[in-house]
Amino acid sequence: MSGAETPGGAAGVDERVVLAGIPLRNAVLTASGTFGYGTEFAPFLDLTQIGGFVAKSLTLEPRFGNPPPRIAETPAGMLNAISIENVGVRAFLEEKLPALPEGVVVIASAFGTAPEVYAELVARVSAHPRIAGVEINASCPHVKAGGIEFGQDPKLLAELVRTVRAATQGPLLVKLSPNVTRIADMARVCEAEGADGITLINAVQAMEVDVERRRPVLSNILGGLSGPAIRPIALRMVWQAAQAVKIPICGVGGITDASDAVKFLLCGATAVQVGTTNYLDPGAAAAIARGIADYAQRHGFARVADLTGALDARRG
Amino acid sequence: MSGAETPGGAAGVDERVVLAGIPLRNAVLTASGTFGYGTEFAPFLDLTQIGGFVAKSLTLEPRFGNPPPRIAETPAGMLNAISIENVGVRAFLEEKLPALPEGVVVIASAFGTAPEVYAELVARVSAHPRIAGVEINASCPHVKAGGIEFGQDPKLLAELVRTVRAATQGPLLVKLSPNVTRIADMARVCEAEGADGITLINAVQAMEVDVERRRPVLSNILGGLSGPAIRPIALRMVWQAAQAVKIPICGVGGITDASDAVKFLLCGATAVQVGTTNYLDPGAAAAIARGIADYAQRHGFARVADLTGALDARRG
Amino acid sequence: MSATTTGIESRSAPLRTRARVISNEPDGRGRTLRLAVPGWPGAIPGQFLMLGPGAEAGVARRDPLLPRPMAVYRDLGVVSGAAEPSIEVLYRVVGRGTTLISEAQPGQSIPLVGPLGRGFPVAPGPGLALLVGGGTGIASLYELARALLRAGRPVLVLLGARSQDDLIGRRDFEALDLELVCATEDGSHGVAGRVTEPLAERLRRAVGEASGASRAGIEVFAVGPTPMMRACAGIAAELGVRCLVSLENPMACGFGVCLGCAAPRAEGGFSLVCRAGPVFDAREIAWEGLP
Amino acid sequence: MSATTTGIESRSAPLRTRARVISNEPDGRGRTLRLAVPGWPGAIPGQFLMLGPGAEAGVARRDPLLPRPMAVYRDLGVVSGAAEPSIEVLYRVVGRGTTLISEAQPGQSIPLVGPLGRGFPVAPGPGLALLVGGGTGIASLYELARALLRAGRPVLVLLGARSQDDLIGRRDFEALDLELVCATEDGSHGVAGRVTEPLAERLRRAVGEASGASRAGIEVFAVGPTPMMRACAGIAAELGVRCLVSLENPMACGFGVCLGCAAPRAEGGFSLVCRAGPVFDAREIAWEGLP
Ligand SMILES: Cc1cc2nc3c(=O)[nH]c(=O)nc-3n(C[C@H](O)[C@H](O)[C@H](O)COP(=O)(O)OP(=O)(O)OC[C@H]3O[C@@H](n4cnc5c(N)ncnc54)[C@H](O)[C@@H]3O)c2cc1C
Ligand SMILES: Cc1cc2nc3c(=O)[nH]c(=O)nc-3n(C[C@H](O)[C@H](O)[C@H](O)COP(=O)(O)OP(=O)(O)OC[C@H]3O[C@@H](n4cnc5c(N)ncnc54)[C@H](O)[C@@H]3O)c2cc1C
Ligand SMILES: Cc1cc2nc3c(=O)[nH]c(=O)nc-3n(C[C@H](O)[C@H](O)[C@H](O)COP(=O)(O)O)c2cc1C
Ligand SMILES: Cc1cc2nc3c(=O)[nH]c(=O)nc-3n(C[C@H](O)[C@H](O)[C@H](O)COP(=O)(O)O)c2cc1C
Ligand code: FES
Ligand code: FES
Repeated sequence: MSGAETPGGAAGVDERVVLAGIPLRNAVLTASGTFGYGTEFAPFLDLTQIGGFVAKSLTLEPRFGNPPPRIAETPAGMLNAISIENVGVRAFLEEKLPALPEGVVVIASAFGTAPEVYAELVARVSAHPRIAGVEINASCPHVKAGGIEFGQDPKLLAELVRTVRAATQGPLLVKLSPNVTRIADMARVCEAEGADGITLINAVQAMEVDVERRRPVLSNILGGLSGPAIRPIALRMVWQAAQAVKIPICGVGGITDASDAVKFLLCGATAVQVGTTNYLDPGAAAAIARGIADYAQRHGFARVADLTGALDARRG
Repeated sequence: MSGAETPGGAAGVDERVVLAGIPLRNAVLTASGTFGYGTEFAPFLDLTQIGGFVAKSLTLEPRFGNPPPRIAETPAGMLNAISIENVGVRAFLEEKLPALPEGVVVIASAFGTAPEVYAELVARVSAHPRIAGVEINASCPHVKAGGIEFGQDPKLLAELVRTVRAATQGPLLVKLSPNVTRIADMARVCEAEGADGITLINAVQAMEVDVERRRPVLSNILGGLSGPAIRPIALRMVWQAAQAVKIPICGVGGITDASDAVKFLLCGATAVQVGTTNYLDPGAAAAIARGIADYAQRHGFARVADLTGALDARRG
Repeated sequence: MSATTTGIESRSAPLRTRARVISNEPDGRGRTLRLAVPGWPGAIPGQFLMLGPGAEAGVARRDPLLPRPMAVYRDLGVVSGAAEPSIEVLYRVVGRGTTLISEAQPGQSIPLVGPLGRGFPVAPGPGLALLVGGGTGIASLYELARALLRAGRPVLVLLGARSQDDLIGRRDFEALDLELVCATEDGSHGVAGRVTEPLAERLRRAVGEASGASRAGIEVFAVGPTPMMRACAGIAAELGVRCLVSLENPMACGFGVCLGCAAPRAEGGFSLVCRAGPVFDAREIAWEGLP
Repeated sequence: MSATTTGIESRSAPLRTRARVISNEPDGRGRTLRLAVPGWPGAIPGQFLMLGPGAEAGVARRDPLLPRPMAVYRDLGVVSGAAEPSIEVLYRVVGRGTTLISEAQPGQSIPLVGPLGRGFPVAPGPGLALLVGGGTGIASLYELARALLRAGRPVLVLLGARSQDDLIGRRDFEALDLELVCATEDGSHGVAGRVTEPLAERLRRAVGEASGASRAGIEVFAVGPTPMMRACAGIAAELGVRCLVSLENPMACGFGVCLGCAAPRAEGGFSLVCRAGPVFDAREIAWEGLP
């Protein structure tokens, strides 16, 4: 596992945070499915200037996704229905990881249709020395349980986290679905089953229609809404989860700048992930990290870690 | 009860629809809490050019809302935490209703903390000859059940709809909360308990933070997200509910123009409600109604009613 | 209020239109936006507009979403040579919406709803009217000063700001036939310090010198940051003088339907700033409850 | 591909910058946007850009959110008197993003990522190159035609559009030393009908007249609406001629990370248009699977 050792920040602010046992150079990660396998960003960004990145979700075998169209634009957001197209765990470990420069913190993302599949994946990736931790993507429509996602049913989720927990001693984050009635219940399940942290939120289930063709825009009909549009929803869920559990939270959803990122930290996140914004500005994550340090300095925080939960939420 | 009798539409298209037994001049209503008590819009709009409006949710007694700040702007959306400030059922019936011109279709919205309270409200308003129907706002944080909304728990919702159904024979719409895991389950409960239709969606629970003050923007901490940002979520829920039930659906969430409205109709809504857009353009609802008729004509539909569910959603 | 008070009764119905940008020029640290508004019915001093954020760009703009409340700074009527009435807005760029408004080019159009709200009561008589403006609050006072002058009132305008360049609109007030006192915190123009200091002094003097009708008719009109208005209200209350203020709460609609702009009332409950206000008698407000 | 083919190997690393608008003028029903791009490394014909929707308005614009893919129409290098390289984009206003791009004023800046994608292979030799452009697809062919001419290839350009004014960029092609055939559906310029008709005829003739190396080297390069490209591919396949096309799928990133731009492959699975393409050998594509 790789980490960050030196206190950084031009501003003299200690930018380091520890997320689910993973030491990070700064609090900004990039989100799974929005950062490829990292190398794609080399022209735009020094990968060692961000906390790390979460790689595209992996399945045991390489996997093709949905037929086109797979994406659509919506007000201040976008829809996607990619369906976890990925190179498979083997090519990831043997080809993608070695292509990355030293010192880059990589979190793998695992995705499966059954707890055992997740467990096998997690065991394989977390054994690799370049992997700092694993995030399990619990927003998979589970076929046996009638299309509900693991992250939507507390019992399924508990079984999933338990099984995966048994498969690794490395840092384990659970990425939850926002498509639930009470996110706090889901967060508690993760904590109870031994997850080291939770990531909130995945895309919000949504739909777009092409009125001229009178058809859904996406071949898959439904897709996931991401981008600035969902930021207030993500922020609410991070806040609610932070009230419910003690394990660290990684906040994600619609972050476009440092001020957005700080909102998540104040609501209780230990780190954040930048997603859709990487498409618009592939250098954004590094700028956001710098902006957080500037904010901390301006507001008299010696450590970015002290921003976590520093919201004054007394009423009135 | 008042209604619409004549086929309309400059374009020769029959714009009339019947929503939950309420005959409407056209498919465009305005949403509760965004249209006041109707008279506020008289300078901007001929109230008889829209299908009708849903009045601000009523409680038995007049009610003050939350302290300021109550609203905040977010990307392509806004947050509100008004907390059902309203004049109370009596002033509504005695002062607000008589101030409206003849021929305006008014749907009352009822809100309470217990099924019996809703029932009393509904009985009182639906007895009034100027009320075309009642929508019950089932997105109330229910104190007894620990802060969960009626619209978030199938059992509470069933009890609520059953109790209210027994109190009126007039058209009854149930407005559901989007903050649930499976909207289809909630729609089925409404249908099973005898609701005449459902309205989807209320605002999505969300939060915004003021990073300079390090405080939540809203005095209430949490608020409801509305506006274009949530349109893809609302559309998805209308689509899912329409697959699950046969009772009519009224689609609401982020509609800004006729094309947005048509999307809801194609996904299975019988009528739509315009909400936040009324603030930006108080004449928008009438323009949207005209635009729907134009769309119908351009696409060869003789009746706007035929747009309902006319989406071609075969895959591939 | 006296019988000639211009109150809610005489308000014109607001319109929803697209105003055409005539000019959009800097004025110190502020900007003056001149708009041609077809059908503009004229505003009561203190009324405001809801202005769409930025000129329409051929496509609907959904971010920023909400319109921005802005006072009607100068109500110019139909100026010679023009076909339509025009108005001016005096504003400062503080965030995303005002940045976009600052980029509106002459010839482009901006969605506008207005005039909105309840303006200042303007009663005739010998009582001195002390108008106190801080920051962009200055924009609400120009037409008020003119209306008070027309009503025969002696008018004293006190403008306060951080620095000389923040005294937006100053030259327009200088052109009016009234006494003008400026205060800047850095002393770069007028007296150094806060505007509440000359207010206290002048108000005390006026109350001391006046008697009878002229004393009873003294009024303070204060528009600016909440702490400034609160301080003015305190000074006036101490001397038994009526103080009118204009509140700036966040607004979504501007015409009384979103209920977003509520301000707490001294007697309990809330008033809608956009409808019952933005002008209030300072004693009606529960100041400690304003955010 | 021949040894001199310009393929993925020689691509420059893309940059992310703000391009400065030099001009943004109508060209028939299209528009030409000229941009100064500091550090622009030059593009391979067929490569594209992701262009932020509309000039930055001092504030981040979150609606429309996604950048728009646009071909590099003319790669002008450092023109005399300029400090930075400049490029041109030839585009049509079809929706919200391109409407905003059309309103970008000289001096404003636009976020740009590029050059992106894999361009056209340009091999020397005697074989005729037939370039078929339909609609905005025309924009992808100008630098290709120049590169083929430089490589010594005989070049025939066939442009098709609804009507004369839709033949955007025509004058620029007329200024090149090549044969130009235009087809309009309404017959307002050039031959009446679809551009695929002169293509079929000219390709048949070329194949019939050529022999040996010049026959084997004949290639069709088609960019335009999917049905047009598919028809060109069919015509070429019938005559055993290689056909290259450039696909236009919706894109979110343009550099291979969102996986949104997938096009179905003839052999099964998908290729990313932004990374494996946008240029493909027509036989690699499962045309029936394109939306
Ligand atoms: C009745 C009234 C009259 C006003 N008249 C003027 C005037 O003449 N000139 C002028 O420069 N300003 C005036 N203001 C303040 C002006 O509305 C705000 O400065 C402006 O809305 C800021 O928008 P923004 O997008 O630049 O700022 P942002 O901070 O990006 O705005 C975010 C949100 O907060 C709201 N907001 C921010 N500041 C204020 C504020 N001070 N008051 C109300 N809402 C705010 C915005 O409307 C928007 O919804 C007035 C406000 C009110 C209520
Ligand atoms: C590689 C490539 C090169 C292109 N080169 C050019 C060019 O040189 N000149 C030109 O005029 N057009 C070109 N296009 C098409 C151009 O990208 C679209 O016309 C443009 O994105 C439309 O944006 P809009 O906001 O105006 O339309 P809207 O319909 O409002 O766009 C909505 C969404 O759909 C996408 N979209 C709409 N039409 C297309 C399309 N035809 N292709 C891909 N995405 C689309 C948009 O990018 C946006 O995400 C190219 C497309 C691709 C993929
Ligand atoms: C095109 C696309 C693909 C995604 N793929 C994945 C994925 O493979 N695994 C995952 O856990 N999340 C995936 N996500 C979700 C993001 O990681 C993130 O949770 C979500 O987009 C919200 O963040 P944002 O608004 O910053 O984009 C994807 C998102 C997008 C837009
Ligand atoms: C300020 C505000 C107040 C609202 N008040 C109510 C209400 O009293 N009752 C209700 O059922 N819905 C209320 N709503 C929700 C709207 O009716 C609508 O369901 C929601 O805003 C989504 O639609 P929109 O995106 O078009 O605004 C309110 C919404 C807003 C923005
Ligand atoms: S701003 Fe909407 S009620 Fe006042
Ligand atoms: S556009 Fe994102 S992968 Fe091709």
